[in-house]
Amino acid sequence: MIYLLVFLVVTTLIIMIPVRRVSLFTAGISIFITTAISSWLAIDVLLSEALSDRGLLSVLHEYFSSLIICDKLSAFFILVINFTVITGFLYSTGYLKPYLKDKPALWVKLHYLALVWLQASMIMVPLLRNGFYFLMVWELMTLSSFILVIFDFDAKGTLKAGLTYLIQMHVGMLFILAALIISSKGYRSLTFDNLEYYFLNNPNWPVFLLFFIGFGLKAGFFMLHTWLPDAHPAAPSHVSGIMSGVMIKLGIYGILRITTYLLDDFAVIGAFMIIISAITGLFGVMMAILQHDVKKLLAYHSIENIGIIGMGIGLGIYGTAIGNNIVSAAGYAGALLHTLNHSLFKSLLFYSAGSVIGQVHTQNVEKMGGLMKLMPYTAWAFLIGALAISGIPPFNGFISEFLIYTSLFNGIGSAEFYPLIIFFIAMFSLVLIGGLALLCFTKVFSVIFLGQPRSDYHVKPVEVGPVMLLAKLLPVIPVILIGILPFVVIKPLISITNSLFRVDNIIPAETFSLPFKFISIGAGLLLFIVAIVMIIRKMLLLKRITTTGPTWGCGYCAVDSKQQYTATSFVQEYAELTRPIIKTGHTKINYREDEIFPGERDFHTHSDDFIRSKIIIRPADFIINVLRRAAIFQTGKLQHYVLYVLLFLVFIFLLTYLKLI
Amino acid sequence: MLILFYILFGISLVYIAATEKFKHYIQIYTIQGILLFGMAIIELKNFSFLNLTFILAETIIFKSIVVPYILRKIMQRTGIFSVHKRSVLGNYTVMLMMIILGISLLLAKVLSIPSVNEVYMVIAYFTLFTGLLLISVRKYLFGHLVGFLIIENAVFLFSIAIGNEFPMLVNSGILLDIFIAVLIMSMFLTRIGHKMGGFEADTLSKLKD
Amino acid sequence: MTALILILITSLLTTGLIVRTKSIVSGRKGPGLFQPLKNIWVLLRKGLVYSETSGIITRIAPVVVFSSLVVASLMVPAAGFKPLISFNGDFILFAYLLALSRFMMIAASFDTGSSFEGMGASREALYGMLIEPALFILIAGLVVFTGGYSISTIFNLPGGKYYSLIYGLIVSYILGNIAIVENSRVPIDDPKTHLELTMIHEVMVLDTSGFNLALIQMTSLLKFAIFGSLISSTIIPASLPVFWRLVAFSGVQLLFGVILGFIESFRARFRMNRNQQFILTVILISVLFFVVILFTKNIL
Amino acid sequence: MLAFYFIIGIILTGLIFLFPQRKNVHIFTFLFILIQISFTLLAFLKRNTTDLTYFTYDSLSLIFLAILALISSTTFYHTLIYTRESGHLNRSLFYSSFIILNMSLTGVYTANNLIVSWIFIELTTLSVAYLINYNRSAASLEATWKYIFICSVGIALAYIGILFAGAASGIAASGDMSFSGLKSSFQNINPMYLKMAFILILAGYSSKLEVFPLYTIGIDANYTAPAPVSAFLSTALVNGGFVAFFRVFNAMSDTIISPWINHVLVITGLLSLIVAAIYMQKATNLKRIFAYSTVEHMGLVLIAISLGKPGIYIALLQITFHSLIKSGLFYQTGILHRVLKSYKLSKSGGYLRINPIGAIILITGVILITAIPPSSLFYSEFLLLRELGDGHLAIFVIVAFLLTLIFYGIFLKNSKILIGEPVHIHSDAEAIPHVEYITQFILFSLAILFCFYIPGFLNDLIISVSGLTDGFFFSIFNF
Repeated sequence: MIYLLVFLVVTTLIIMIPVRRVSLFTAGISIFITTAISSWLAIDVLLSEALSDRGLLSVLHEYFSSLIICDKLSAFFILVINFTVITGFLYSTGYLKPYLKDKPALWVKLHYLALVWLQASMIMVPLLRNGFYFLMVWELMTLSSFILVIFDFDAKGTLKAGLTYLIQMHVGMLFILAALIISSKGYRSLTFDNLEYYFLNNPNWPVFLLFFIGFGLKAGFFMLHTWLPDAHPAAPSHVSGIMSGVMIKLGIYGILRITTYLLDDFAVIGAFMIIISAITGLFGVMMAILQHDVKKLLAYHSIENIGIIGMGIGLGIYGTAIGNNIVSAAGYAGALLHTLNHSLFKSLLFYSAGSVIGQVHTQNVEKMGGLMKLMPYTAWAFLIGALAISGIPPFNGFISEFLIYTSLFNGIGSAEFYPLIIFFIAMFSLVLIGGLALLCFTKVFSVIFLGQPRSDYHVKPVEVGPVMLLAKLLPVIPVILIGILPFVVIKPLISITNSLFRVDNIIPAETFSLPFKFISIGAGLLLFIVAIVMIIRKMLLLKRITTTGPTWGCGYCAVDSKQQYTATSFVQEYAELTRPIIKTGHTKINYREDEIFPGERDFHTHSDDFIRSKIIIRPADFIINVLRRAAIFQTGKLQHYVLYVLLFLVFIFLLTYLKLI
Repeated sequence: MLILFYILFGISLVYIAATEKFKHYIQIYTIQGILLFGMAIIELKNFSFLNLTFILAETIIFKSIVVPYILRKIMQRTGIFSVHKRSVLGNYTVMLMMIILGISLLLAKVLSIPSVNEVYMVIAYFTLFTGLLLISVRKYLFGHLVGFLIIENAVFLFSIAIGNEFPMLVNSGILLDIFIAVLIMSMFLTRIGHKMGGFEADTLSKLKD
Repeated sequence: MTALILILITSLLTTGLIVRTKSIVSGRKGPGLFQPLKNIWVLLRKGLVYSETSGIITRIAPVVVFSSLVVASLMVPAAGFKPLISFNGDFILFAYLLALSRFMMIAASFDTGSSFEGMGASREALYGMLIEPALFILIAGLVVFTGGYSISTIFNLPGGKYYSLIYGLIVSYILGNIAIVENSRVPIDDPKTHLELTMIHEVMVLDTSGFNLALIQMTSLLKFAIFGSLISSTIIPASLPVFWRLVAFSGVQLLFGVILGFIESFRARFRMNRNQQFILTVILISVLFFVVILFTKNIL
Repeated sequence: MLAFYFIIGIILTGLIFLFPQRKNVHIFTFLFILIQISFTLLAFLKRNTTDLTYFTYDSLSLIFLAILALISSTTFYHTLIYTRESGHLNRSLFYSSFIILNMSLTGVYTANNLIVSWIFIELTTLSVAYLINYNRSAASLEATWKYIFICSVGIALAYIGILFAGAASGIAASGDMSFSGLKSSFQNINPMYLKMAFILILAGYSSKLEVFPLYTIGIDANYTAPAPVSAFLSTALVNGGFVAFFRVFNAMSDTIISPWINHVLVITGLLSLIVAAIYMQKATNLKRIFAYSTVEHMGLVLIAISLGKPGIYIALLQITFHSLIKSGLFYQTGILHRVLKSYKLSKSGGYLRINPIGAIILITGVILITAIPPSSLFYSEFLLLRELGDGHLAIFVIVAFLLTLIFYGIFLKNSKILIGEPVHIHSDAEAIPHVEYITQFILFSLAILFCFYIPGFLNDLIISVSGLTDGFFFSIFNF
């Protein structure tokens, strides 16, 4: 494990070389090297049939550290991580350009250093089972991402968001530690493998719950999510992409890892996971719709997608509980695939949003508009991302949701009464989530990219540079490929799930591959028909005249951008519908009596996250206030200090006298 | 005979708690030094020149001559002879002394050492608590210093009551320590008296969060 | 293949049927049965006018909408004939294809930067979001009921384990309501209304013209046909001989059109804020249906 | 050998007063540092031998002697800049008391006799007075007064405790107060006196240990002293207090009152943690914040040693790592003060813009002190929490909660200074020569190294102190 230290030191030394180009370059090199090695390992493991100690893994064991254990789950996550980190790095090279002027050079270096460390630690997380080292890399991950988040420290609220993130992650770490300690009571070393024996003869759900809180804080499940909507808007876009794309997925990894050890209480845990995930997903998307800050909106969508993934995991566990292998296999597979998909389209969306923000210098969607003409490629990237995240064919989001639906309907078709209720709730919320996501992304895409600009851009936005476009193109390719040819991914997925989870008799991949064949046929047909109709239209229009005219405004032709439909008005009916759940406050200044010629007015609506305000902020403030009030004992008077000694002695005497100690 | 010394010592403590003229402090402290000398002599088991000189140095020379001299010097240097400001009124102080007396009785009873006469222990505790009391109720630093000296006397009382006998080297080390402590304290006290123009303890309550 | 042909044929007629019924009921001479087709034909031969603000989305949206519905129609059985595409969970694909068309419609309506089309878009999005659960709950109920996992099996109630006309009628009722919302007909929306502020579907296509408008209208015809044939397959046993099946099918389609026509001529459209209530009612009914299935499936 | 050491030290002190020119003073002090280091090395060679009958170079003393050598040399280096433009007498006094402080600390570490260690503890109090008052400001005068006075009172209490111990153990007459003798004689006596003695000694030495109840003076001293001196106080001096206390604890540890002792220790530690947590939120001054973090770590150490042999192992690790990191932090704080001209949070900010390298070092230090990996404190606190969680889950929860609060406080305050808005940038802010960062670099890199690999000799020393037989802590290092 000393090699981790060596790695850290070496990267530090290299990157701190006082030439900016060098730091960027070396960061890139080291990221690519790490990617190459770890991906090699991962692919090696994925291709090998059983979990065997061969190939690179054996080399690792021989020459490096036998702590590294790589099974298919780890391999899968490593691949996911590497892809997004690579794109993120590419994107960052373009994205950070404007900042290089006004940030200290050393700070930029530190940023890249943190990026390198983040990748290293994220790759180490799935590879380690030993509690000490696991927590170490876990904390390293938190630390480096914290440094990444507070990159733009001049901006208001960045620091606060970063600190919130750091503290909550620290708490999560403590929860994981507690769970580990409890589960390995009486063992010398603290590893996850102790869980096998612990679960064998203890109730499973309490420790699972502890782990769930610990990892859920990272993943951002309901009530544990409050850091997400603050951290993502504060962070630079590539960081948001990486964090939301892969880092929070490591929380999912943790939960999956624990799930592999489960031996009992499947019904309880599964039901719990399904319900909490359903709430998470609904809450996330319902909050997301009401956001005007595009990155905040995307952050809430991460919460929603975590909900979907968690639902998949829950279905997997519950399927084991009711002994239905198709349900659990489809559930796990859906969860894994959605993990991959979300990492793809969420990073894509964040990169596109970042490019837009970099051009228009605001995160408020109400101030954007008409950007599709100005930055078409970004717009297309965002459109694809939006369609994919809404789970619309022929894109990858649909495939993973299809898997989860398959699991659900198989459950519904074959289950008893109470399971049916669970499945029904899951199904209902999943459908609602889909519809709401559609509503949300129609809104955000249309408002940002379509129509006319809603505010005059001081600098005319232009399309971003080729590197950033490449960073967007890279995720687009798998997004479409998985959408059109799903049956290629299903086989490895099923092999992973079968190798991991207690799916009794192995599900043949054919169970899923037939629908997927048809889906790809459908997708192909769709594209084909679109092409055909286009061609027909073209041919017809050859003879006809195609003109442009003003937009129809009831005969009023001087329509300008002020009269466009805004995001707020678009979701107004929805907001009224959800008022009982989510309060939408608005701030406005009324006219004074003496105002004959009313001046400028502005009107803001904002929706507050009631979990954040009521369950996190209020108690925290309470504690801090109590502490502040407790501070009066330090009077600075010498006599009082002496008195404290006396009191201390008396206190101890009393305790002793009362036999309390 | 010895008991008389102890009782006298106790009375001196009551006085020192009641008064607030620095002159009286110094006088009472001198008296206490002499009393301690008497006790030490009586308690002394094996008469040897070395022990005798040591006790002489520790009590008469140190407690009755040197320290009072230093205290006088402080008075003259700072020109402050008494402070009429108290956090607790004199008669309340005396009441507190009574309570303390009770407590020390209790303690001496609870932790009675078979080989030692309880009265000695009572007085020793009484002295200790008086010192602490002086520090905590008096609002001026001179009183604090005196309180510290009283505590040192208490330490001395304890050692003769329990009858610890350390090697001479160690003993002198202890003596030296206390001596230097008093010296440095008085030095700083003078400096504070100059800088802050008084011994109000409240002027020294700036350092806090 | 037969199913597709049948659906296409139906799609040509249903809307006309509705219009005709309305005119007869209201005692007018009214347009002919093929008037909608004539309109489309006219539109197909016209040129195009785009809004200045509109961009690429406006140009592709109608095409995508149309094609997604065509693909969706490939999965729908008609008169007991198997559809071209049928697999476990195809209804998910079906529903999400409808979603795709909705997405593109809304995007297109925003593309013009109009001050009206957004209204329609927002309503469309909201109602679509609300009606999807109704469809899925219905499907879930049918899955429990028939034990199948594809449209052609679950909607084929007569072919299911236990045939009972009651269920068929309930399902058709729910489907009918869903169809009304999806096609935004009365009482949700009145295609013949003349005030932009109260429109839903029509206002979204204000700036669509010529070929594109034709595509949109064909899409709505197709939607009718799809739902009609779904309804028919919930009632007609697949065990009947082909001829009777065809007869029954056309009968059901006829009835569907006529009933819609009657509704349109005797009911006024809702106020906008009543619409959500209506849709929630539909959801509630389908939940009710699901519960009924849940409790009766062991008895049956 | 020790005699030579003391004699040379005293001679050098005299020389400093005789030749008070700046260069000479520095040379003499430097000589003393060399002697200190060489003495430490010799002590390592003469391990477990007794010197002058009252001093033994046992494992415990060796650990702390090593730390002392490291820290006093670095402190000396950093004080040079502070004594640049001070008068001759001032400088001489400063360095002479620095030397005496070093010698008395050496005495405390190596003393094998209760009384002797007491004497040297008192000596540290007296010799540190001038270092604290070096700035001659009203605040420093106040701090010094409080420090001397309360330390003297506390130590008098401790002395009474010692007397009790002697009386209780019945060896008062013989006057043999060596720890080994006490350990044997404590076995069969009335626990009441033993408790009395222990609580008095704990309360008295708490002024040196910087734990509840007498932590306040330590905070003030750290606050007013020059930054390098603060580094010295909150590491070497605190370690001295720890050694003196730990020897007493060790002598009493396997008597019948050891459960009671452990309870008292846990209570004291928790109280210290609470105090640290409270004032961490309120403190508005960087040095005070770090001083409170010292209180926190000493509280953790007390909790640790109440856990038996593994606990002692953990405590020694903790205190070693803490010494490394905290001293480095205080050096950096001094540099920060020279750049920003203030320790106050309200008056400073934007350190990252003004002095990036220093800022990076400060960030590193904060990360290390809050026990985030790759900090070696992460290792020790991980072990501590593991031990707590294994038996005492309630304490685990409380400690974890308090640690989180402290974590929050430190990060909040430091981020304000590092990347908050610059209040006013001083044009005369001197450019810091990079060579001054070397000490922090060395200390921090050591602290990071120990997280992954603990050198054999250190480990042997700690193992032999804690009396662990099986090296079970290395099962987590299963390479």
